[in-house]
Amino acid sequence: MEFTWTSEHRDLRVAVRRLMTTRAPVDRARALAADGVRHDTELWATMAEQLGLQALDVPEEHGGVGGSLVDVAVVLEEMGAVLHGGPFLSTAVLAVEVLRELAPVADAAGDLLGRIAEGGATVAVALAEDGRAWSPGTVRTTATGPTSDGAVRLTGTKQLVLDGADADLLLVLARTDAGARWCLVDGTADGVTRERQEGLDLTRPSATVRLADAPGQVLGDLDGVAVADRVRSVASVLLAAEQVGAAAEVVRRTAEHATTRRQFGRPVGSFQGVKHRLADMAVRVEMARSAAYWAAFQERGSADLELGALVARSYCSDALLQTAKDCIQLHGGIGFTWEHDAHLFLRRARLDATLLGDTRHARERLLAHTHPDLQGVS
Amino acid sequence: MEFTWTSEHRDLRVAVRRLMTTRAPVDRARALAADGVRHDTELWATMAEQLGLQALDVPEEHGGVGGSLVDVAVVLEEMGAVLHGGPFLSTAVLAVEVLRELAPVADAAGDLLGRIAEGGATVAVALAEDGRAWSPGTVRTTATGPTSDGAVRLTGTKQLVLDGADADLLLVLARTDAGARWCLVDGTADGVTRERQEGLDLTRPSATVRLADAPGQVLGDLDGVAVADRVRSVASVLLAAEQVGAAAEVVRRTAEHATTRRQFGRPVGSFQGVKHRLADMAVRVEMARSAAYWAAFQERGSADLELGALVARSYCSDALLQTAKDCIQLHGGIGFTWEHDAHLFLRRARLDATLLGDTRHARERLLAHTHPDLQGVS
Amino acid sequence: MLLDLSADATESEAFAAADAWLREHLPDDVLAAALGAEWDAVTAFLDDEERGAAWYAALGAAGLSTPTWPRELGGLGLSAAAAGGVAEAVLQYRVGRSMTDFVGLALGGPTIIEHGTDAQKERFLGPLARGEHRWCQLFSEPGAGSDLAGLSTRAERQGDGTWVVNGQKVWSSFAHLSDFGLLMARTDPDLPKHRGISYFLVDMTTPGVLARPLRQMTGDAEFNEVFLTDVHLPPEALLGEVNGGWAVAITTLMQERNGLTGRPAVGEGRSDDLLRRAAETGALADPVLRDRLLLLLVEERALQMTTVRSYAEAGRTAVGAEGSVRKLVNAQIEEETGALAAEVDPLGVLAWPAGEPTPSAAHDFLAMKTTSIAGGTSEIQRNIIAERLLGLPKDPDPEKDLPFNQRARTT
Amino acid sequence: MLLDLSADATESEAFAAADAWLREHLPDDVLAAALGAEWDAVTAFLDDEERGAAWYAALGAAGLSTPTWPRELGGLGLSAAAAGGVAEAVLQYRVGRSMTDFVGLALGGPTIIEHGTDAQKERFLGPLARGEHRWCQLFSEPGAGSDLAGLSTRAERQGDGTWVVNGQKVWSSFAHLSDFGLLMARTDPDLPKHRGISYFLVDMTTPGVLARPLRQMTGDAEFNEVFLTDVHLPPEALLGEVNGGWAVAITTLMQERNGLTGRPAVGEGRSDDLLRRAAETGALADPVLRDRLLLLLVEERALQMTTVRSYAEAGRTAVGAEGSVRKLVNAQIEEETGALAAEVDPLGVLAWPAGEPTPSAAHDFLAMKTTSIAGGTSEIQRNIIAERLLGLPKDPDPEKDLPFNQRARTT
Repeated sequence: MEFTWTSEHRDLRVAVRRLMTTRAPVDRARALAADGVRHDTELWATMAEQLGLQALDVPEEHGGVGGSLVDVAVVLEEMGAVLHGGPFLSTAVLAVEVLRELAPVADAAGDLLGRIAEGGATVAVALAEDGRAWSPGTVRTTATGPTSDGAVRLTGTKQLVLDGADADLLLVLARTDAGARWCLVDGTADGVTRERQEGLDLTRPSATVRLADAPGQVLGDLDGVAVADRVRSVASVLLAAEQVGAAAEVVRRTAEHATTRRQFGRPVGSFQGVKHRLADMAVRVEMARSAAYWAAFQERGSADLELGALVARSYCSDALLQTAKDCIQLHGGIGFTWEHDAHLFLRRARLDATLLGDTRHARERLLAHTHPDLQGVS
Repeated sequence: MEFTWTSEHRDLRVAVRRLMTTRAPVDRARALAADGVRHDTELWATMAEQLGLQALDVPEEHGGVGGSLVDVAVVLEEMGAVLHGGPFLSTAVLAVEVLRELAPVADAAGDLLGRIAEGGATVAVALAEDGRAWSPGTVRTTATGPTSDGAVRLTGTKQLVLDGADADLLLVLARTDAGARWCLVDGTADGVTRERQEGLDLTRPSATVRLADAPGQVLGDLDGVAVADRVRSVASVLLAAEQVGAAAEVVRRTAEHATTRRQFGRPVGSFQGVKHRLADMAVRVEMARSAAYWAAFQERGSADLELGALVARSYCSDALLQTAKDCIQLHGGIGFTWEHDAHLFLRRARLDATLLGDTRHARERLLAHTHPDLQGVS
Repeated sequence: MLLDLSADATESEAFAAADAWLREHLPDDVLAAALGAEWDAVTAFLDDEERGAAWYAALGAAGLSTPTWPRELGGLGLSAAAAGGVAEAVLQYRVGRSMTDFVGLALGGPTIIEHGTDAQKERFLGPLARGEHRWCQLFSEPGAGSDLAGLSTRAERQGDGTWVVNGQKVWSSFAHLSDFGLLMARTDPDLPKHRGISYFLVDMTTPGVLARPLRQMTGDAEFNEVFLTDVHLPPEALLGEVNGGWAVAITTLMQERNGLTGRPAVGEGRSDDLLRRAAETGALADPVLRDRLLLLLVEERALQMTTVRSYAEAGRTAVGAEGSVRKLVNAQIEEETGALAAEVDPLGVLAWPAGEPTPSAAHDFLAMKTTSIAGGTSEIQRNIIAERLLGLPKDPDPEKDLPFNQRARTT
Repeated sequence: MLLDLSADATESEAFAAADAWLREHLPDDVLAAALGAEWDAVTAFLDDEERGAAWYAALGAAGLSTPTWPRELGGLGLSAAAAGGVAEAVLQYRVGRSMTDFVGLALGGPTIIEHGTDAQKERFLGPLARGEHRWCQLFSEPGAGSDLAGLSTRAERQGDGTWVVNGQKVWSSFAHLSDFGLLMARTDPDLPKHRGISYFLVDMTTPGVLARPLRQMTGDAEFNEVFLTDVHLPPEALLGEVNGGWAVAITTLMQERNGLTGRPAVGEGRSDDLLRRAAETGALADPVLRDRLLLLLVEERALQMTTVRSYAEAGRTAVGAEGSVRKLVNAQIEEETGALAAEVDPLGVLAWPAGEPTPSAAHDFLAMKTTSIAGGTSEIQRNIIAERLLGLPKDPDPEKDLPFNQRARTT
C-alpha cells in the first residue's frame, strides 16, 4: 500500500487529541491512579458515542466501522502522548484482534465484537504465564472437558493481564486436549480470582488472574498459538504507535524545557551537550514514527506487515526507553522528582517494551522472516 | 602487590620515550612501511645496548635483568604512543614469555632467552590457525617423529605471525602424538615458506608461515596449550599497556587539535559536542590505564593477575578502538586523509583487539574466573 | 521526447511508465543482458564511449534522469515519491547515471533551477540531464569545514564586471574529472561572514584551476584539493545575487543531505550482505554478533521506511531537516557496518597476500567514518535537527555579526 | 586515644592496625555477630541509641572515622590509600558510619579543615568525628543547578555583623535529619556571579530554616527542599572570606565527586549481584544479556582499579579531576545496572502483589539516573574532565563577568 496521509487521518487525529488532552491529560491519569480509580467510565462512553473509537478496528459485519490499521494507529499515538491507560489497548486492540481471528469460526466472538464496538463491554486478554509476557507456545493453563456447546473449566494462573481486575470478560489462552484454544470467561464467575497488582507503570493497571475450575467457553477450534502470533503482529504495530506518541511527547517536553531553562547565562538547549542529545532523541522519534506507520500502511496478513511489525517492535521499544531516559537526564533534578511526569514515561516505556515479548526475540523472528535460509546458521 | 610507582619506573619511561620519539616516531614507522623496510636493526641494537630493553623480561638466570611486569608495561606503553611495530612485541614479549615457561624443561629455551636479552636474535611466535587468532586449543599443524634429541618435522600453516617473514627463529605450536608442544624452527630452514602479508595495520608486519616437513626441535614436554594460556594472560597485560599508550596519544593529539582548530569564531574544543566526546575519550584512557597497570602490579601466576589481564584485555581493546574512531571524527576531513596519522591508530586498534583472541571470549573467561559456579548456567 | 506521464502520477504509475519506456528503448542486447543479470555486459555498454553517451542522451531526453525537474526544464515534474518509482525502474536494469554525476544531477541542477537565470538554465540543465557535463562542488576549505561560512576564497569584481578568484578548496569529490564546479567565494570581506559570499558556476577548464586528488585513509582518492589562482570568471558565472550566495548554498546543502541516503524503497541493503557474509564465516552463530547484525538490519530497514515517509510527505516541496535525520542515521549505519565487517571476519581483514587488493571488509572498516564527516559532519547534522526540527537556540558564535576581515584567524 | 599508627603507614599496615583495634574494642557480642555474619544483630547494635552512640564516639576518638584528617585535628594523617585500609578493616564488621554521615565526614570536615578558623575546627570537627552531628549541603537551588554560581539565596550583613539569609535550596540529602548545613549564599549581587558568594555553616535549628522532603521518582524521599526565611546567622557562621565562598565550595565539590565512587578495593560489586540474580531467573543463559552483564562486570572492576590507582597516586594531596572520571563512570554503571535489573527479570519488575514493597530490581530501574544527576550532572563532570584533564577551553558564558544583578533571569 502506498504511504499516503488522508484528510480523514488528520481529522481523526485532531479529534482524539482534543479529547485526550482535555479529558485524559497525564495529570488526570496520575490523579486517578493515586485514588485507586482504574477506569474512567465516562471517558469510555464518550469515546464510543462521540468518536466511535472502540468500533474503529471492528469489521463492519460485526457492527464496527472497519477502519484501517492507520486509523487505529493514529488513536494509539495520541493516547500514548498522554500516557492513557484505560481499557482501549486491552479491549479495543488486543481483544478485538483476537476476536477478529475467531469470529469466522465462533459466533460468540462476532457478537462480542459488536458489543465492544458499541462501548458496551471491556475485555481483557489473559496470555502471559510463567514469567513470559507473550510466549503463547508455553501454555500451562488448562481448559478441560469441552461439552458439545463448548463449555469448559479452566485452571491456571495468568500474569500481567491488562485491566484484568476490571474487565467485564476475559479472553484466556488455555490448553485443551486438542491444543491451545482461546476461551471466554466471565470476570465475575466462580473460580475466578483477580488480584490487582502494584505496577511499575502507574498509569496502566494489570492483574494476576487465577482460575480454579472456572467456567468458560471455547471460541471455535482454531489453533490458539497461531492466533496469538497473528495478533502479536498487528498489536506490535499499534503498540509501536503508542510508543511513538509517548516518545514524541517526551521530546516535545524536553525541547521546551531546554528552551526555557537557563544556566550559565543562556538556554541550556544552546549547549551542544543538551542539543545533540535532543537531536538524537528527535532522530529516534522520526525513525520510530516511520517504522510504525510504514507497517500500519501495509495489508493485514501480508509479509510486509510482518516485516514492519517486527522492525517497529524492536525499534520503537528501544526508542521510547532511550528517549524517556534522556528526558530525565536533560531535566536534571526536577526530572527526577515524583511530581514531574518524566518517570511516568520511563515506567510506560519499560512495560511496553515487554508487553508483547522482548525485542531480542522480535529480531530473531525478523531474521527468520527476511532470511529464512540464514536463520538456522549456528 | 601495592600499586606504587617508583623512581625507576619514571626513569625508564623517560628514557624509552626519548628513544622512541627521536628514533622511531610515527612518521618514521610510516616511511619504513612505505619503503618496505620492516625492521630497524640499528634501533634494535640501541634498545639492547643502551637501555637493555630486550633483557627486561628475561630472568637473571638466563642473562636478563628480571624486571617487573610493570617495567615491561611502561616500555610497551611508550612504544604504543608512537605505534612502534618493530620486533619488540613478538620477540621480547611473546617469545620471551613462551620461553620463560619452557626454560625449566628445555635448555635450548634458556639459551635462546639469553640471546634475546643481548638483542642477538629475533623470534616470532606462530600460533594462529584456521581464522582464529589465539585459540591454542585447535592446533592443526603437526610435528612428527620426535627423535631422542627432540628433532621433529613440522607441517602446517600459521597465520598472522608477527614479524614472521623477518624473524631469525620461529616458535611454533604444533600437535605431536603426546599433545600440543612448542617447537623451535629456523626461519631459513628447508620446508619453511614465509609469505609477507599485506596488513590492515601498516606499522606492524605479519606473515603467513607455511611449514612442509620443515625441521624443528621440540622444547621440552610441557602441555603447549597450557603454556599458551599462561602466556596469553601476561601478554594481555602488556598488550593492554601498548593500547593505553596508543589511546593516550590519540587523546592528546585530538585535544591539541580541538584547542587550536577554530570554527564559528572559537576553538572547536569549546563546543560541548566536541568537548564531551573528548571527555569520554579521556575517561576511557584513564580507566584503561588503571586496568592495565593494576594488572601489571599483580604477581605473575596469581589469581589477581588473571583477573586484571581479563579485565584489561576487554576494556583496553574497546577503549583504543573507540578513541581511535572518535579521533577521526573530531579531526573532521583532515583526520580522514592518508597523510594524517589518525587511521594508523585505528588500524593498530583493530589488530590489537584481535591479536590475543577476541574480547568477548575474554569476558567469558572472566566469568569463569570470578564466578565459576555461574559459568555453566544456561 | 519527454516520457508521456502526468505530473500527478503515483509511484507505481511512474514505475510502470518508466519501465515500459526502458524496455522499449534499451538496445536489445543490453535489455537481454540485464534481464539475465549479466551485469558486466551492462557495465561495458555504459562504459562504451559512443553507446554509453547515446544512451544517457536518450535517458536524459526522456526526462528519466531528472524526474523531479519541471517538464519545461526537461524533467517530468513528478513528486519525490513518484520520482522514486522512476529511479526504481531504471535501477532494475542498472542503466542509470553513475555516482560521479550525483553533484550535477542532485545538487547542481536543483540549485540552478531555483536560483538560475533563464540563460543559465538554458545553458546547463540540458547537458546535465543528458550526461554531457560532470559537476563538482567547491565549498569546503582547509580553514572552513563545519563552519562553511568562514570560507576565505576571494572573488574580486573587476572594472569590466568579470571576477578574479583566488583561494583553495578541499574535499571536492571527482573534481579532477569534472567539467564544471559549484563555487562559493567571498565577495565582500567587510560584511559579516554569511553576508559577503557569492555563488558561482565555474568552468573547470578555466586557466588557474588545478585539482589534485587527495588520498583517503582507505587508500582511495575520490576527493580533491582544488587550487584557484587568478581564475577569471565572466559575469554570467554568478548564480543568484552578489553577496547572496549563502542562501543559494543552502539549497545545495539541503539537497546533499537528502540525496546521500539512498532511494525510497524498503528491501535488501548493506546489513543483508553482512548477514550473509557472517553466515559464511560462522560469525552468525555467535549470538552476540548476531544480535548486533540484527540491530543493524532493524536500523537500516527503519531508515528505508523513513526515506519512504519523507518522500511521501514531501510531495513536491523540497525535503527539509529530515534530510539531516537520514544522513545522520546513515552515517551511524555505515560506521556500525564497517565495525561489524571486521568482527565478522577478524583475521580476514587483518592480513591478506601481498599484491592482492584490500578485502572489501577491510575497506568497509576503514571507510566507516566517511559519511559521518563528508557532506557535513554528524555534529552539524545534529545542530540542524535541533534547531530546525525542535526549535532549539543556536550556539553562540561571537563572530557571527563581525565583519569577516575583523574575525580572529581560523586555522 | 588515637590509634597508634605512623602517618607513613602503608595500606596493609593501616588495615592491620585498625583491625587489631576493632577486635579489641568491639563489644564481644558484636564481634561474634559480625564474625558469624549475623548482620541484623550488628545493625541492631548500631541502631541502639546508647550503644551505637558510644561505639561511634570510641571509633571517632581513635581516629578511625576520619583517617585522612591530620592527627592534631583528630585524624590519623594517613594517605588516601592507607585510609582505604582503615575503611576496609571497619567494613569487614560493618560497624562504620552510615551514608547519612557522608556529607559531614567526607565534605564538611575536609572543607572546614582547609578553610576554617581554629575556633570553627575546634567546635565542629570533634563532634563530627564522634558521630554527634549530622550535616547536610545547602548548595543547589531551583534556578541554580548545574550553574551553581547562579544561586540567588541572599545573605545580607547587618550592622552588628550578623547575617540574615533568605532563599530556597533544593536536593539537600537528609536535610530534614541534619544538625548543621553547608550553605552557599550571595553576599554581593553587584559582583560577577562567582565573586559575590560566601559560605556559611548553619545550625539547622535556627528559626526560619524549614526542610521539606521531596519525593523522588523511586518513591523514596531522601532529598529535601529547604526554605530559608529571615534566618539570622552569627558572624562566626562564615567559613572563609566574605565573597570568597566559591573557592571554599570547590573544596566541597571535589570531595563530593571523589567520595561517591566507593572504597579503593577490587572485588565484589553490583555487577556480581546482578550476575547471580540473572543465574536465578535464567537470564544468564541468554548470551546477549550475558555479555552485557559481563561488560558491566568489566566496567565495574576497571572502575575499582581506577579508584585504587587514584588513591595510590594521590598520596596526601586531594584527589583532582579524576574524581569526576570516577563519578561519571559510576553514573554509567548505575544506569546500566538499573536497565539490566529490569531485563534480567522482566515480568518481576513490572508487577507485584498490591501492598508489597517495590521489588529491588524495580527500584534499581527507577533509580538508574540518580548519580547521573545528583552531585553534579554527568554533563558537568564531562566539562570538568575536558577542562582540567585535557585543558580544553570553557564554553562561553555571556554572563560570567556581568554583575549578578544585571544578568538575565534564570528559570
